[in-house]
Amino acid sequence: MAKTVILGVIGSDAHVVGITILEQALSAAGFDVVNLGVQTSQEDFITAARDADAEAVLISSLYGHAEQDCQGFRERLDEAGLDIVTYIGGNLAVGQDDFEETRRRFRELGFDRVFDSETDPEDAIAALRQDLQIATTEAERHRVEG
Amino acid sequence: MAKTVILGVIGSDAHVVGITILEQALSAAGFDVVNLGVQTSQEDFITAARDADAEAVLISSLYGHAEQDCQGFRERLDEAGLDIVTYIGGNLAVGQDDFEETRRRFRELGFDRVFDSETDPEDAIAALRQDLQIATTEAERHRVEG
Amino acid sequence: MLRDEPIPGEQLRRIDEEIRGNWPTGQAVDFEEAIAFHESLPASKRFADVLEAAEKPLLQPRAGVPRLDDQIDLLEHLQNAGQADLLPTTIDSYTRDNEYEKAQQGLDDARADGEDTLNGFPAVNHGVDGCRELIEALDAPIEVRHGTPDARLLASITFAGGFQSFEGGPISYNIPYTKEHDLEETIRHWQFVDRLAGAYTERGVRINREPFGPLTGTLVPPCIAIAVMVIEGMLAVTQGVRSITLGYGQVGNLVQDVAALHALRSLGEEYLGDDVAVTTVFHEWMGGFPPDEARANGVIGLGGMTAAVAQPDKVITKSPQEFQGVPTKEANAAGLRTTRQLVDMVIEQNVQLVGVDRELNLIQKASRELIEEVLALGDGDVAQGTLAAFDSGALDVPFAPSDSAKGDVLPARDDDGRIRIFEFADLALSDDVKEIHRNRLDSRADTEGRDQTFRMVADDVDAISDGKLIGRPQGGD
Amino acid sequence: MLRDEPIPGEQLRRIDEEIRGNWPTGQAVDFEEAIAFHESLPASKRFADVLEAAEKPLLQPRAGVPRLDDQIDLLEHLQNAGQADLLPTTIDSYTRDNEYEKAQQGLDDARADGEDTLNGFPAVNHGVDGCRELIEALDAPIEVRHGTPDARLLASITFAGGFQSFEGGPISYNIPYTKEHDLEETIRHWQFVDRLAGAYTERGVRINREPFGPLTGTLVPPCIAIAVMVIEGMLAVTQGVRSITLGYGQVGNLVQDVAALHALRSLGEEYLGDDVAVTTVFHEWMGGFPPDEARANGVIGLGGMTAAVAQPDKVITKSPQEFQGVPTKEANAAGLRTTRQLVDMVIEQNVQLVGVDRELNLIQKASRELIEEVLALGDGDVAQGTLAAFDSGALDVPFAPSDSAKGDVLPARDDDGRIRIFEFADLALSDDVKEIHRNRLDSRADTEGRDQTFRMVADDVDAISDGKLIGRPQGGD
Repeated sequence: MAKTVILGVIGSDAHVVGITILEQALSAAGFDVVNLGVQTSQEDFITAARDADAEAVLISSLYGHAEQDCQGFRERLDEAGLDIVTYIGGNLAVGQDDFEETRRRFRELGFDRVFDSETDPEDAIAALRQDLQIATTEAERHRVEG
Repeated sequence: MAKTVILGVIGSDAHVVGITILEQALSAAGFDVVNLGVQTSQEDFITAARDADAEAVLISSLYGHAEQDCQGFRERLDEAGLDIVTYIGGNLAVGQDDFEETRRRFRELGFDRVFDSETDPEDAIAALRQDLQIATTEAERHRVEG
Repeated sequence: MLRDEPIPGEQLRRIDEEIRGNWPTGQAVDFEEAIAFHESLPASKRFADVLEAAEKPLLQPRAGVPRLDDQIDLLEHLQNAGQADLLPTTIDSYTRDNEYEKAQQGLDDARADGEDTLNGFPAVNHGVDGCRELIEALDAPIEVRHGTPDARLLASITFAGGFQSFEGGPISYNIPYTKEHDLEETIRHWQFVDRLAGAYTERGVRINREPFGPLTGTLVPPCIAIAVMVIEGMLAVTQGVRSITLGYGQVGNLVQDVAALHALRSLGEEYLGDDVAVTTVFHEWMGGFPPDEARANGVIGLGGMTAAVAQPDKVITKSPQEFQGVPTKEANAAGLRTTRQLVDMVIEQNVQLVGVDRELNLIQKASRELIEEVLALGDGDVAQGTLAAFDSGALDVPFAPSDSAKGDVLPARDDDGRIRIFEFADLALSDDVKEIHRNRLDSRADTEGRDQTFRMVADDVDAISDGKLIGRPQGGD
Repeated sequence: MLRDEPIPGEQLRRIDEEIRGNWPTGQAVDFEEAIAFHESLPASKRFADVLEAAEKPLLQPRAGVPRLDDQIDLLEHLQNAGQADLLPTTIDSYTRDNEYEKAQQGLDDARADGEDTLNGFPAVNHGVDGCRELIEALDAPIEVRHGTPDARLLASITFAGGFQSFEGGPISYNIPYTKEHDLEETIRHWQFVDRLAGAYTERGVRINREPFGPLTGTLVPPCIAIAVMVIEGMLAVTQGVRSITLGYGQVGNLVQDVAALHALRSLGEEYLGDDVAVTTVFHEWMGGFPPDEARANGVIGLGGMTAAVAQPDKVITKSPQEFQGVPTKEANAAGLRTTRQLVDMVIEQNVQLVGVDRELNLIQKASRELIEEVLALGDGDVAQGTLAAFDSGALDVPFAPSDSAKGDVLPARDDDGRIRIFEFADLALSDDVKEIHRNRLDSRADTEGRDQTFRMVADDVDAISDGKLIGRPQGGD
């Protein structure tokens, strides 16, 4: 059965391009995608994850304020009893910090994986397959690694 | 018989376009033209005027230093016994002064006519015809005035 | 039920009174007195006449600051140093959200300490008299440019204030701009705006209306932009608008841009009828700009070149400071002059490009399929058809944040850099058209030695700001 | 008598020793040691190889300052901030006049107080070691660009100094640059330069030679520029040059510029033979620039656009500060990036223009007539033919200050802005060609409602700096 993932741009960020491409790529890869679109609050992510019985929440942020927008998100998921995979990706800090430092900070906020804005949709899909233990066909594995 | 006119760019000025167009226009209008080209000294103008038994000397200057280059020119012509029509035209002063003031200064230097850089070749030809008392055909007069 | 029918006179008056009650300055609007003011304006300020009589593309920038005196200074600079033919007044974001109170606070702050917290000119707060002072201060006609889904009060005040051109439309100022505005409601709101423009038009004051062609500004396939333009045009004509400027945003491929502008004009004339003056406006590149003024000037240069070949009636120019947001007035004027130099050098050359006709036919066929599907879905009613088409995805806009559009369509560039459709979703295009798009994208995939992939889409979005047209794989990948 | 024949080895050595005695730094030149130095350079600094292997147009600016450290800084900026593919070193005016003493004084002043009274890099005074330091400091290949009628010592020192490309030629660095240099003597001097380049070439160090295509930079008809390029190419090949870059200066009409660059390449390949690598260089507009950086960027944009369509091997870029003379290094780099952005956005579009073939045929026919007349006048000897042709006016350059050319030919733009010949004088063109030129100018005269007049020529010279391509009569006239 197809796994359901929640997708959205957090905070007051209105960058729609990345998430649109990701939605299409996830759908094409066989996921059930709930795309919450831009300007999505923490509440909306949590409600949607619970309502859809989702297995993962993928958050996008491109305007540099992700750290504020994501404060306490993991804790609220835990309060809601949602033991769910969480990814975040995009331009996660204003200015160009060392990305490893950014990754560390967002791991501390509780995200399972942290991606930069250069990430291919295929990389996120490969990660989801691994984390959600979905079998990959040979052909797909080849494409993902290519 | 065709009247001979001397043409040249005075001083160390190397602007060749205006004088090239003027040479062609004068030739086409039936004058015998001696074009001394760019970077012509006062001596060269005087020698050429005497050698060619010219009726007019037309001096061009576009680099803004005409007043220095022309100091004493009329006096030298007089010394050489050359009672000859002299015109000057171009960008005669650095910066954009009032042209009437510029005209006055060059008239004082002894030039019979002073033209700005927007002058049509046809205007100079019409002036020469008048000053050298050359008859104009009806057709030509029409073109000059057009 | 929403229908594409003229708002009856009585209903128009009722809505007008209601919305004018939303903010104090609304009370100053008096239609008869406004007609008299428009009639007092010289011919050189009659927007529609000036635009429609032009012999070559007129240039117009974008510009708006909160204070009236500053706005006058800014527009004078663009008129004099920039040699703009037509002037803009860009409205602030609070007004776009109908938050007139916040706009007033921003205007008060700007007046008090000169600090601009507003990102445009709050025309509602300036009111009828403020608008007229602006109109009177400048020599050229001025257009209201904004991005307001519910622009009824803005239209009421700016029309009375002497503006004779008004950008926007129910699709083009909703789908690309907002997340939650209901499309049906937005169409109703724009029917009012168009009906008001129609009321002026009937009295001899032709208000020019300009649907916003670039939509999301991000690789929008020409057929989608053109379909939206024609639909918004039809909705406006129903309400009595008689001067319509259809818009199109540069995609950067010269042949496709020229073909699209020609297709836009011919389909506009075909669908909007003989009693409507249809003109076109070309927006210089609306996507991401290079973070470098020199490279930005290259992008603007291509825009000017395209305008010289396609010869739209109007060009909205960009500035070399586009990357950093709102430009200085000097940079804004520079963008105008760079464009002007290119247009003036190239327009007399009568440049003809090989392949325009073929691309024009493809764009026209696809645009017509979308328009006809909208009409069919509404049983001939374009308003109902629009709702149904966006609901089903038969009509869709790529990268639209709005919940009112599916946003499932994805574009990508082909091997020549022309925008094709990579993901059609439910878009109402024929198999013929789809096959051409797929084949063209296959050619690109072959060239790049990769499958058609979502990565192409992402690469293409960033390509021009990275200095190329097509997002080819880089050496490192 | 001057003949188009290789300078014999012994004579080469004798002249070489003689001219190297003209200035102390000449003594440091040692041919064998120079070959070894060139062989030590990495492949990325082999000018001819880099240029000939390029897959798209390489960009090169102009730049030269007196001091070595400053020149290194300047070129590093153009290489890094400007992303120049090929670098220049522009030589100062004193060196162009062989006044090495004055150049030395200027260099000493620059070193003493940092003031630049020289307008370029005095390579002769810097000597072999100074040149090598420059070559070693930069990553890209560097060309010597100058304007020197007698460039023998400059060539001797810069070749030994590691430069592998050298601009100029006996016609192109005489006729447009000087008044009194004798053409026969200048050809002899360039036979030496070319023979020296040939000597290096025979040892595997291919010195690239680049005749200066724009000539007077003022509305030069393409057939004249192309004829001069092919003639200078033939003279160089005789002396053993095997890498030749033929030049052409933008006239601003897209179709004509594209056609001319294609004609230049095909005639170059035809006349220079199979064992010569022929490449082309396109100079962005060399005439008067608008006195406004924004408008200048428009002119540069058209240059980049033309380069993207015509695809020459190399482009010499202009800067937005062209009007005021030598640009800052930032403006110079900006001109490079504006050009780069346009080339990179447009080149993949494979833009094809209607009418290029017809214009190409016309240019080829006219160019061939001029070249064949030169060969005929010299009874097959191109050197003798060149002297005879310039003497009679069978070959002529408009607006040439030189006494060695008639300077009787006058160009004007036709109704599409293409350069035609208004006054042929004694130019060796057939009646067929002349009739086409006259007809095209008649069309323009009809459009403008005036006779073909000298005023057109004057108006056209100033048109681009005034913001247009064609010098149409203004309203006031």
